[in-house]
Amino acid sequence: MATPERSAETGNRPARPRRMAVWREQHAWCARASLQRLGTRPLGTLLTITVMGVALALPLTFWLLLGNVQRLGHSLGQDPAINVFMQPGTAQPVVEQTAASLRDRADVGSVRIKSPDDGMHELSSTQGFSQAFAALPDNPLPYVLVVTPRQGESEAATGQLVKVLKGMSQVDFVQDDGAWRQRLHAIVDLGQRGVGVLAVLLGLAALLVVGNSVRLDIQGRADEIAVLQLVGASRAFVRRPYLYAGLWYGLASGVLAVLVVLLLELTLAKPVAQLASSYAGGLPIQGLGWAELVWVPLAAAAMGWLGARLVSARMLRISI
Amino acid sequence: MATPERSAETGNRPARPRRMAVWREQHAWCARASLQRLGTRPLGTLLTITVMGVALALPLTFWLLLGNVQRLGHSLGQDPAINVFMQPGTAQPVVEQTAASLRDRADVGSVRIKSPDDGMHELSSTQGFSQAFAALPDNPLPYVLVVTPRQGESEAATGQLVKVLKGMSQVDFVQDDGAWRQRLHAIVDLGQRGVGVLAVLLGLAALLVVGNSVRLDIQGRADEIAVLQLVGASRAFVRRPYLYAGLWYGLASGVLAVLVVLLLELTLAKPVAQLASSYAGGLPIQGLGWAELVWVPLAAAAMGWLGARLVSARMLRISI
Amino acid sequence: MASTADADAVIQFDQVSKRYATGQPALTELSFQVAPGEMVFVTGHSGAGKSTLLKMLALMERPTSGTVTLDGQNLAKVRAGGIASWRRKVGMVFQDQRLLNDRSVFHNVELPLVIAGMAPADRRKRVRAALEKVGLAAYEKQLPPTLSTGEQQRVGIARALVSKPPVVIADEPTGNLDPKLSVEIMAMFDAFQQVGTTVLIASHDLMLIKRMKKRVLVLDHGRLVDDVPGSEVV
Amino acid sequence: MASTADADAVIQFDQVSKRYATGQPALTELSFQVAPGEMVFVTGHSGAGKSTLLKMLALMERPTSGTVTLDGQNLAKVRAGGIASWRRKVGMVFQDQRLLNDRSVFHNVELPLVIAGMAPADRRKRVRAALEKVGLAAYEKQLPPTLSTGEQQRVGIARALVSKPPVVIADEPTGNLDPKLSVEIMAMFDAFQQVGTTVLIASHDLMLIKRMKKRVLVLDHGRLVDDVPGSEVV
Ligand SMILES: Nc1ncnc2c1ncn2[C@@H]1O[C@H](COP(=O)(O)OP(=O)(O)OP(=O)(O)O)[C@@H](O)[C@H]1O
Ligand SMILES: Nc1ncnc2c1ncn2[C@@H]1O[C@H](COP(=O)(O)OP(=O)(O)OP(=O)(O)O)[C@@H](O)[C@H]1O
Ligand SMILES: [Mg+2]
Ligand SMILES: [Mg+2]
Repeated sequence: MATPERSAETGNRPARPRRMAVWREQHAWCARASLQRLGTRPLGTLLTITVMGVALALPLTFWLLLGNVQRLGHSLGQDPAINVFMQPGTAQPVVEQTAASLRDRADVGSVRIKSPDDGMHELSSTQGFSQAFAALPDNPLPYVLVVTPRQGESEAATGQLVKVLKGMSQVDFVQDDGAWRQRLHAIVDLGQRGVGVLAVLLGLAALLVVGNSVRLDIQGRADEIAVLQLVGASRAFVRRPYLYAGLWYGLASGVLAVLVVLLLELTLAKPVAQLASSYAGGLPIQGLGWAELVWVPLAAAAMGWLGARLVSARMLRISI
Repeated sequence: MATPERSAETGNRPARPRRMAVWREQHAWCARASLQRLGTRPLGTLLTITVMGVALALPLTFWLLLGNVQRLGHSLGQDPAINVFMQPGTAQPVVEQTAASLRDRADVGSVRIKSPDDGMHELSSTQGFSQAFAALPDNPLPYVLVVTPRQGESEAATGQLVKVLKGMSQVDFVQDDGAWRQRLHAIVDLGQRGVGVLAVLLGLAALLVVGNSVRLDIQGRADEIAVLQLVGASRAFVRRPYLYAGLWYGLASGVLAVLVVLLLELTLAKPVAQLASSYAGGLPIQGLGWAELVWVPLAAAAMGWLGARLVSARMLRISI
Repeated sequence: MASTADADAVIQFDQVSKRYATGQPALTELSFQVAPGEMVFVTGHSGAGKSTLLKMLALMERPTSGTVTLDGQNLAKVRAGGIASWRRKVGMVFQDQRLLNDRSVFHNVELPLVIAGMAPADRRKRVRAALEKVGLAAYEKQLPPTLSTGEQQRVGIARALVSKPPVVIADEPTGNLDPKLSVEIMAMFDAFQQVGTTVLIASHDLMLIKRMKKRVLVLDHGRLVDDVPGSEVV
Repeated sequence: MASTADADAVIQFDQVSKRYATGQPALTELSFQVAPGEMVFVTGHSGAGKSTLLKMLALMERPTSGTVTLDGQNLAKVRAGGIASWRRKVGMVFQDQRLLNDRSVFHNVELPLVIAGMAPADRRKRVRAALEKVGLAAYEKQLPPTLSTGEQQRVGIARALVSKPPVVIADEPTGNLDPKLSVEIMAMFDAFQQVGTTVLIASHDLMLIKRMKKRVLVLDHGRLVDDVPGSEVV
């Protein structure tokens, strides 16, 4: 108020060069104020962050799970071989000729010839028959062509190939691991679908939590907001602390989410290792990478800011 | 205020027989008031319920999943048969005697005798060998005893039994599906542990959401609460609307959770059916029963009431 | 300004001092008594301690030292569980109204009766009568924020008086009212006093106080500097 | 009560009526003008429409009919985006204080300067000076709820005047103040008027109004029933 004599230079419009300084000052002021405000009720802030963190941790977990399930499906689905049993007594040159003609087909990836000796050897290695077959005077097994469809072929195309193979001369019968492949596909599909549905639900839940927290925050400060608006604060000015609150909430809960997932990884480390060893190390299970440790909190912060923006836009409109 | 002349009978203490009526009136008043209050900001109420509902739907989903995984493990683990290959040429009476002595053991559930003919038949039904083996002049297969350990035997006890079987006379060798069983156990264990951790986290999250909503509700109504306390409302009176709010929140979100799970079941119905059929209908997958449809919302309501109680106890203490 | 105990006094301050956590003392060694059915004004400059004095009687503040006795009960001995039932015996008009902003005027005035457990039909009759007296019968369905400040103040007065408490405490009840209405409201308090209610009113409206010719306690920076009997008010 | 336009008038009401959603009209066909640098009192009974009149100038309510012009600008034409910058030009003292309860007194008074983008050092000087004038220099670190109502009212006055707005509007600024302080605060408004600020004050304190000898607008049930020039106030 100072001396009323200067009351004529009232508008208080800052000069152009001060504009940036004003903007920076007001932002710093708001960022600090919103942090302090969160600090004044630590329990509530912690609760909100925990809820959000858990809500974020879950899609993250499922995202990791989905990646692993897909990779698992890929690695298991790598070898959908079709066994073509030649008629007993088919001569080797005929077998090799058949194999060559199959290799020329566009829908065939590779063809391996399994001789009767190979077959007997394989059968013998199944312990139970070792002695029984050792005593046989003659090898009763036929030649077998192990046909692998070209990678990426559809289920239907493979069915088509099986039909063609069955129609070939000198072929006794065709053994297609269709049932097994179908089962694997069903499992992977089930996993993907379930994980997809849950991840969407949880992502939604996380966004709802951010939005709801900020909404309740704004609602709880209706009086304060009314005062600010009456004193002439612009919407941007009134809104800023809530955007910062959203940012802080998001950042903190993103960090928490990463911690929860790391904890989960730790808890599951033993059974996963056990499972992997029972598959002879064939399971390519992957946890959080360094990149995720950084971008998840940043993305969460951006999400918090966005959620606060969405909610506050409607609530903080100045009207008469 | 009426006429000041009656100002002497001031205390307004209700007569004893009115006490119950007062209690009922005040409860009905609060239940209605809290419902109306939730109704005045439908969007916010819906948001809170959605967050809570999703948070509840997830433990429920995982609880179902856990049940199914356990049942799956049980049904797959039902038949951990041990194949005991007798030496080639062992006579049938000796085999039957060995089987009988095994059946007397406390750790053995059942023993089935598989004759060489049975074995050949089984082998033949594996298409690939039908014609090859049909041509054999003599059956080279031995007798096999299929020994099933008593149900509920531990892994270690089964290992002990395998050792005993191996040491018996006339026994060529013992084939124990140990690796397979170990792998299954690892999978089920992994599933149970993961599901357990997630269910606990989510249950916690749901409780946090209830508590947090009510806490923010109370915080947002600090002025109103102060007024009620100044006018002489007891803590029970002030607290009641929040307990009811918790109850309504819980009930609504419990219903929502059940709906979400039913939706999830619907979404997953196709792949599950596919999976089940590929296992020849052997997968006993179960969804929500009628009981859950009722007790989940009721339990959620009780949880909401409890959450509100816990939070409000500290916040609504009357002090000077 | 007698500090000796008087068995008949309904309100009794004995060497009461109050020092808030933040600063200088708000009240200093205050001693006075109010007889049952007496009507007393408390006056003094802004920040003199009027509200602090009244707040102690409504159990909103505790004295730092000295004893406050209401109806023979030492307020220092009221436990947390007894605060609510105590406040029900004191009708309080607050300087800043303190209404429920999302409930109707009717509901606000009805509140003390709901808390006391009065039957709905009786409540309705009493509330209507109270609103009639303060001239707000037509406003019963409105929400407090849609009233003028003076109207809100009258809602607060109706709420304090509706349950006919034995002691009424009013903090600046006419601060937002025009002179004519102020006189009418004071007449209402006077009517309550006539039937035995003890009334304590804080006010800085000297004109009004002089007109009422009641006992006046004058505070200055937390000290009781004057205690003028009604007969001597000019 | 002239309804003809006057290019010089800073405030101009032309046949302004206001009817709230809930009931009877709050203002009816109100017409008057205030010249720049004039100081005008608005008085009338509780519910007469004083606050409604002032709220229109602060863009808190819109007239149902008629036009309100401030500084040559028709308020009906101010868009949502322009409300904030408009309010910055009008210093407003609210009847119910409207302070930020979780910020210090200093911060509350500083607020308009922060919004206007003044440099921190300048802000500090101005805020201290304003608090000094209303006698609250010692209270700068306290929170509003720890002040007496009169002290809070003075914080509100300091906040309205600290940014030296061209127009000052005060709703019952001395409603919670004792007579001596009321006179001092009025002297402050007077000083602002002396340097060209237009001042509009709603008050029901007839004693004070008479003492100030300024122009007085008298409202009765929303109608302007009298417009007394300062020279004729007795
Ligand atoms: N938001 C609103 N909604 C409905 N009616 C309102 C609203 N605000 C005020 N009123 C009504 O308009 C009339 C004038 O109110 P206003 O606040 O202008 O009176 P006032 O002269 O300031 O009175 P007081 O001296 O009591 O503050 C009153 O009858 C009041 O009930
Ligand atoms: N909660 C509080 N914490 C700290 N100081 C307080 C608190 N309440 C009041 N005070 C201080 O105590 C003193 C007396 O306050 P009180 O409200 O009793 O004054 P009052 O006589 O009612 O004034 P007014 O007429 O302005 O309402 C004031 O200086 C005030 O700043
Ligand atoms: Mg006071
Ligand atoms: Mg008013």
